[in-house]
Amino acid sequence: MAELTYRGAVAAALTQEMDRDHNVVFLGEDVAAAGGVFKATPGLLDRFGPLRVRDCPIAEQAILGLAMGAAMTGLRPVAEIMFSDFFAVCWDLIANEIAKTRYMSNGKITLPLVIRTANGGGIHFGAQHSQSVENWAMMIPGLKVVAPSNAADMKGLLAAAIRDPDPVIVFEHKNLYATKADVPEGEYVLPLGEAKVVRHGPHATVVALAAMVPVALRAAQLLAADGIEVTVIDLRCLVPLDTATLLNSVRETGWLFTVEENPRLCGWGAEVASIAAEEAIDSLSGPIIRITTPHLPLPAAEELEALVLPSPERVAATITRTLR
Amino acid sequence: MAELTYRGAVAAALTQEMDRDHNVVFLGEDVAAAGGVFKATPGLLDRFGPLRVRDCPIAEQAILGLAMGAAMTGLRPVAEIMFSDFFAVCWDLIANEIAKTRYMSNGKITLPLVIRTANGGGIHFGAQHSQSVENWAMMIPGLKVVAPSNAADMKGLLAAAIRDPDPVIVFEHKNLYATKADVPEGEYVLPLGEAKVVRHGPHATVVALAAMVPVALRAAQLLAADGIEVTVIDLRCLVPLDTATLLNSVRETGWLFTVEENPRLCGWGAEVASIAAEEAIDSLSGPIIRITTPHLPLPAAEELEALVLPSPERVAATITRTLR
Amino acid sequence: MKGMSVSNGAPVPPTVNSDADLAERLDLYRMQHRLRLFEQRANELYVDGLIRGTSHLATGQEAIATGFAAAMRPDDYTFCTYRGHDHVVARGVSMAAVYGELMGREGGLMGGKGGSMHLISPEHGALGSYAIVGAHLPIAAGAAWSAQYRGTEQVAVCFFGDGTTNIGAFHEALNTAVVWKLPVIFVCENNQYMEYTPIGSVTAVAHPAADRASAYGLASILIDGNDVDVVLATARRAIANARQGGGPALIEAETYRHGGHSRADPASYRPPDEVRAWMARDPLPNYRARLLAAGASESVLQEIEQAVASEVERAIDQATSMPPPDGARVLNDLWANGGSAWRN
Amino acid sequence: MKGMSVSNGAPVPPTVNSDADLAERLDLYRMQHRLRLFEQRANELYVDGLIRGTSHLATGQEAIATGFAAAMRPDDYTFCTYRGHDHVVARGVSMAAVYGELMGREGGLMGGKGGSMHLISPEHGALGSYAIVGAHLPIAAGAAWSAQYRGTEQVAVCFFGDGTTNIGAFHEALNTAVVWKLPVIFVCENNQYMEYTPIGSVTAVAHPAADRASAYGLASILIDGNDVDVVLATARRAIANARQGGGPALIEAETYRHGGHSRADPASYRPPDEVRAWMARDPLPNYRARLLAAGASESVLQEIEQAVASEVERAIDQATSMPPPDGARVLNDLWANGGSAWRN
Ligand SMILES: Cc1ncc(C[n+]2csc(CCOP(=O)(O)OP(=O)(O)O)c2C)c(N)n1
Ligand SMILES: Cc1ncc(C[n+]2csc(CCOP(=O)(O)OP(=O)(O)O)c2C)c(N)n1
Ligand SMILES: [Mg+2]
Ligand SMILES: [Mg+2]
Repeated sequence: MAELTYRGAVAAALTQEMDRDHNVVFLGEDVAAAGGVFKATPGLLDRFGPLRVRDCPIAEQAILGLAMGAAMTGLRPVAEIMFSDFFAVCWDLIANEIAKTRYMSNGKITLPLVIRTANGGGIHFGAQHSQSVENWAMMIPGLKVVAPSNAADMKGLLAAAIRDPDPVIVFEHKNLYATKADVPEGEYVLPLGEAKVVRHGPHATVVALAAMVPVALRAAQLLAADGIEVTVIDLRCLVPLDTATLLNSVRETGWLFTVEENPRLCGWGAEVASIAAEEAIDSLSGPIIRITTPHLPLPAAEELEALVLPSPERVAATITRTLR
Repeated sequence: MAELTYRGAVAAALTQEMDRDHNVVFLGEDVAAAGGVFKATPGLLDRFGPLRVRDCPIAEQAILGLAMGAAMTGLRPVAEIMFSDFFAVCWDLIANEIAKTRYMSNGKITLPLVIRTANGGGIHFGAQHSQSVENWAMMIPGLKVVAPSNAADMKGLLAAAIRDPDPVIVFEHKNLYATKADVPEGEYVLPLGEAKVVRHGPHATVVALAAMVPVALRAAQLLAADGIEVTVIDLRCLVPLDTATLLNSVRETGWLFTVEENPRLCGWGAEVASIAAEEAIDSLSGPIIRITTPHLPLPAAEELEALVLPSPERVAATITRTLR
Repeated sequence: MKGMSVSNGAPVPPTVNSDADLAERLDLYRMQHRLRLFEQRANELYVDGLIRGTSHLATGQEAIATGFAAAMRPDDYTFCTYRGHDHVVARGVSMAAVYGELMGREGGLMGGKGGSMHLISPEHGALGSYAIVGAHLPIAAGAAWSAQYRGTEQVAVCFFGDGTTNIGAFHEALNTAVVWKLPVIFVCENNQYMEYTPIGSVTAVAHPAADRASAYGLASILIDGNDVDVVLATARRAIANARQGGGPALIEAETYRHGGHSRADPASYRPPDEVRAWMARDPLPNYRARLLAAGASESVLQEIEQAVASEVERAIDQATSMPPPDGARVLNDLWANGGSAWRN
Repeated sequence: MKGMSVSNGAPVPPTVNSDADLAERLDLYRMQHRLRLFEQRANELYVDGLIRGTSHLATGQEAIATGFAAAMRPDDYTFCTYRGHDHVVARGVSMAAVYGELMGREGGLMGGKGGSMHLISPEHGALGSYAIVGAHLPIAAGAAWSAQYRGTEQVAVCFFGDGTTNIGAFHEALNTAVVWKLPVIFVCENNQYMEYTPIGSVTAVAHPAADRASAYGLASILIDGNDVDVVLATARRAIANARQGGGPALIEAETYRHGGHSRADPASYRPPDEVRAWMARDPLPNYRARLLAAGASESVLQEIEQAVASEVERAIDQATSMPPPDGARVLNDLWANGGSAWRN
């Protein structure tokens, strides 16, 4: 174990996989010489050279086209899209080309590629640089979706994404880059599609993702002070989704809360809620409650942003009010 | 009343609103001289001239940029994106610019514009020309979302969309263009955000949209033959969402089924289910069941496509099995 | 007449490759004829209701697919569009498999999952037909990048229409391919129309690709896309240069589609004079005449035509006898593990 | 040195507008000084923790915003980027309101909802700062289309960086604006870098905008963006032409940002020689010297500088005394009805 930052874990996973497999190549804007605007990839250019670590023009369609064409023909590219908001300028490549080509080709084409991107809010960057768009990816058949909440998962899941034979979107939460955790040294790969119970408690199930995991855990502490003990599940992956862990917990606690950073409508929690409402309805002791950012673009000012993002206090208060 | 096709109702609404307001302008690919590839806009060029009805290059970002800039400065543009799948090449304009600008500007900018698009499957066009992407629009704060199921609603809701001061996405279902209905003659405008109960029945609530409305109605007929009488709700708009009509019906029947053409994950029905699971949980007699296209791109061959799109038979069988 | 003069604006008008010997030229004729007949019969199968969905024919544009395919190595990559039957067949994909896919049969090239707009056959280097305008230009660049990285000297050839030059992905792909000096040839098949709209009415320059080449530091290349000798010579030069590390080329090949944009389109928006003028430039009869003038015998040509006709009919017979697609496969092959599960 | 010679590649090197009388030139100096000081103080407010989030300064690029704003009619439209403080202030927006927005205060230009990257003030013609590269080029074309349709002779001026010339939206906007002959001026502020990457390393041509003009049938215009007289003269000519229905222009103005891309960036990747050479071309001291040489008195210049300094301090005082944003507003103004309800 070594203490690493979340951003350090990105570099560690890339280094581990690029050391291992010469076909892993990495491209994006300002990723090579500058080491990434979030400084998640410094040193890769020096270690792997300019043929494997490449700076690109501001041309996200080109970046993902390069990645897809390379993945069709034997490479395992990792492409960085600097902010997940910019998925919007290359959404055709993601949703229509990369996601659909394997199925359309009747399995003749396989696309082992990873798209890494900085996602989420909380750093006052305003509406076009703060979105949580995990649901954009989740809704597209053919994409696997990963969103780690800590440095150890980042290393293990990014490595797994690179080894996976299918396209995987890895959401790195901007507001977590500086956080630290103990991360296994040496080769470390986690399976995709396993949620993690990060706190046990009999009174309710709270499901969270990425930066909402620490929010949910902090809420759980606040609730514990009031005698309410909740289970907190870190989904870690949205596709494949670990419905077993989710449903088992709901069946035990009888209550389900989601903590979602995305604006409300069609967030990932809607899907989770609908699964529970179909498959665990008989176990539910009351309503399924989704705690989300209101259905709004994110405001820029710190005070306003803090008002709309789910906070430990809001999560705890909502749970208390519901269980009472 | 006059019998009109669904595509004829598109032209009727545009004609009505362009006659009424000189600031309504219309642009898109092959929409003017050719009258649209789905022949929904023939005659507009002749009637309103080349300054108000404009053919564009294949440049969807340009088309929506033109519409947005024009809407900021006094016009009320209607832009056609030929297939909703092509939202992916102009998603930044839709999701990041058009949707967010009013809020980001603290209300200084208002964007009265409409994006019309041909949506949905059932005509064997394959995975890149058949998607149902109403959920793509629903998940973005700042967009209103309309998806009419018949010619009369098309006329009234498209007219309402054009008059609305906010950006409205109007999904026209390709597989409905040839369908006919009685449509009010003369000025006809419906309110946005009102669902319609298109069949009454005490045993279950079935919620559908666009081409899934006739599927749900046909399923209701099949069920009626077995003595099961269901209520069918045509949502008509996803934003604003008529939760009152939805929840009232669920409270009466105790059962909720959604019939969604979109692939499963984060479909509009997930949101509807989560609302019911939060607000009508005590009225539910059993699970909420979503009947969707499986989480797959749409296959091209007629037989395969028919297997995955929700069919009246699948809807009826699912409801029968669940209520039993 | 606009677009009729092929050397207009081209700094270096290509010369006809007079070295191609007769056998090679007969092969070029055979391939053009195969493509022509393949699509003519496909059209009839539509009319007969055997093919459903949509389809986009390239009748009149066969010289381009033929000339480029003849210049490619078997392991080179082809990227094309929904109007791509010719490019796929020209790379050697079985006609029966393509017909089967158009008909949505179990033995179709992708078992009915792709359809007419999405033909793909990696073992022939046919890396896909793409139905969203512009998308495949950067993807072709990616295959070229991979070839460059792996050091295989493969080249990617990417075909697209005139209308495609006005979309953003075109610009991104061209700039990036040049900066990275990728072995990719971008071939604009300028058939004068996007769907129903004449390209000149929506484009800032007269030659939508050739007049943009300088924006990427590339030579402006404008050729007669209806002359397979010209196409082949141009293709050979560009491909050889790319293979040797000389980087991309952008080639505008002027041509005309004889029919409408798709099955739904009678193409009545085109001026009769324009249609007449272009029909006079039909690549097939003109090439046939050239071969006769060059010493080919009428009987050899007729043999070729008969052989092609029976090849096509055999392919149709094979396809029509294929069973409908097996529904059990519909949930397969979203993921590399063969399935489509989104949950554990 | 690359990029230092402003006439390089420009077919018609612009001439300095020697007609501008002294008063006008003093105004140009005042405005440049206002922009310079505004941003220098903004930077200090960051360091002091009064401004949070991110911010992108245009220090060194003031001549462009100044020259264009001086050439515009009050009802003309400005579209700019996240690096847009200068353009917004140059159109007459209150410095206090902009500072307030950077600080996220109630009296900020958009009450804290937009932030540094999204300044917008329709009453000043400032139709937005856009933070997604390329997006605003087609939007500016749309405002120009509206002006053309309404017959108002307004012109839209759209500012963007060198890096933006490589993204698809640039291409789509340029082509469409030319085809529709829209009154829009596209101004590329070539400050030699995208974020940290030199533009030359990712671009197929030497002059990212000027060398692309011909791809849209436009004249290639490359000017010294650090010389406000040159900028003003160029702006006047292009705007007058567009106003008269002559259609768009694409202007590349060469310049340099003195600092890093954003608050987070110390800009240590830039060669010291390059920085030195460009600092010698700092528009402010050079213009000051030119004015002195042209007969302006030192005392008049100092008066201007003092007036600007106290204007800026007043604005800061005003902004720092603004209350934090009112949380009650946070759910407002998603919709034109003032609310944000998604259900009935
Ligand atoms: C992004 C996008 N926009 C629009 C379309 C609809 N569309 C299909 S083909 C076509 C015309 C393409 O013209 P061109 O590039 O000249 O190719 P051609 O069909 O003439 O071969 C259009 C507009 C599309 N498929 N993708
Ligand atoms: C579509 C998109 N890609 C990437 C970015 C991240 N980004 C912000 S500014 C910038 C550099 C832009 O360079 P340039 O156009 O030269 O403008 P400058 O910042 O130099 O003024 C980049 C890459 C973005 N905002 N939008
Ligand atoms: Mg064409
Ligand atoms: Mg720059």
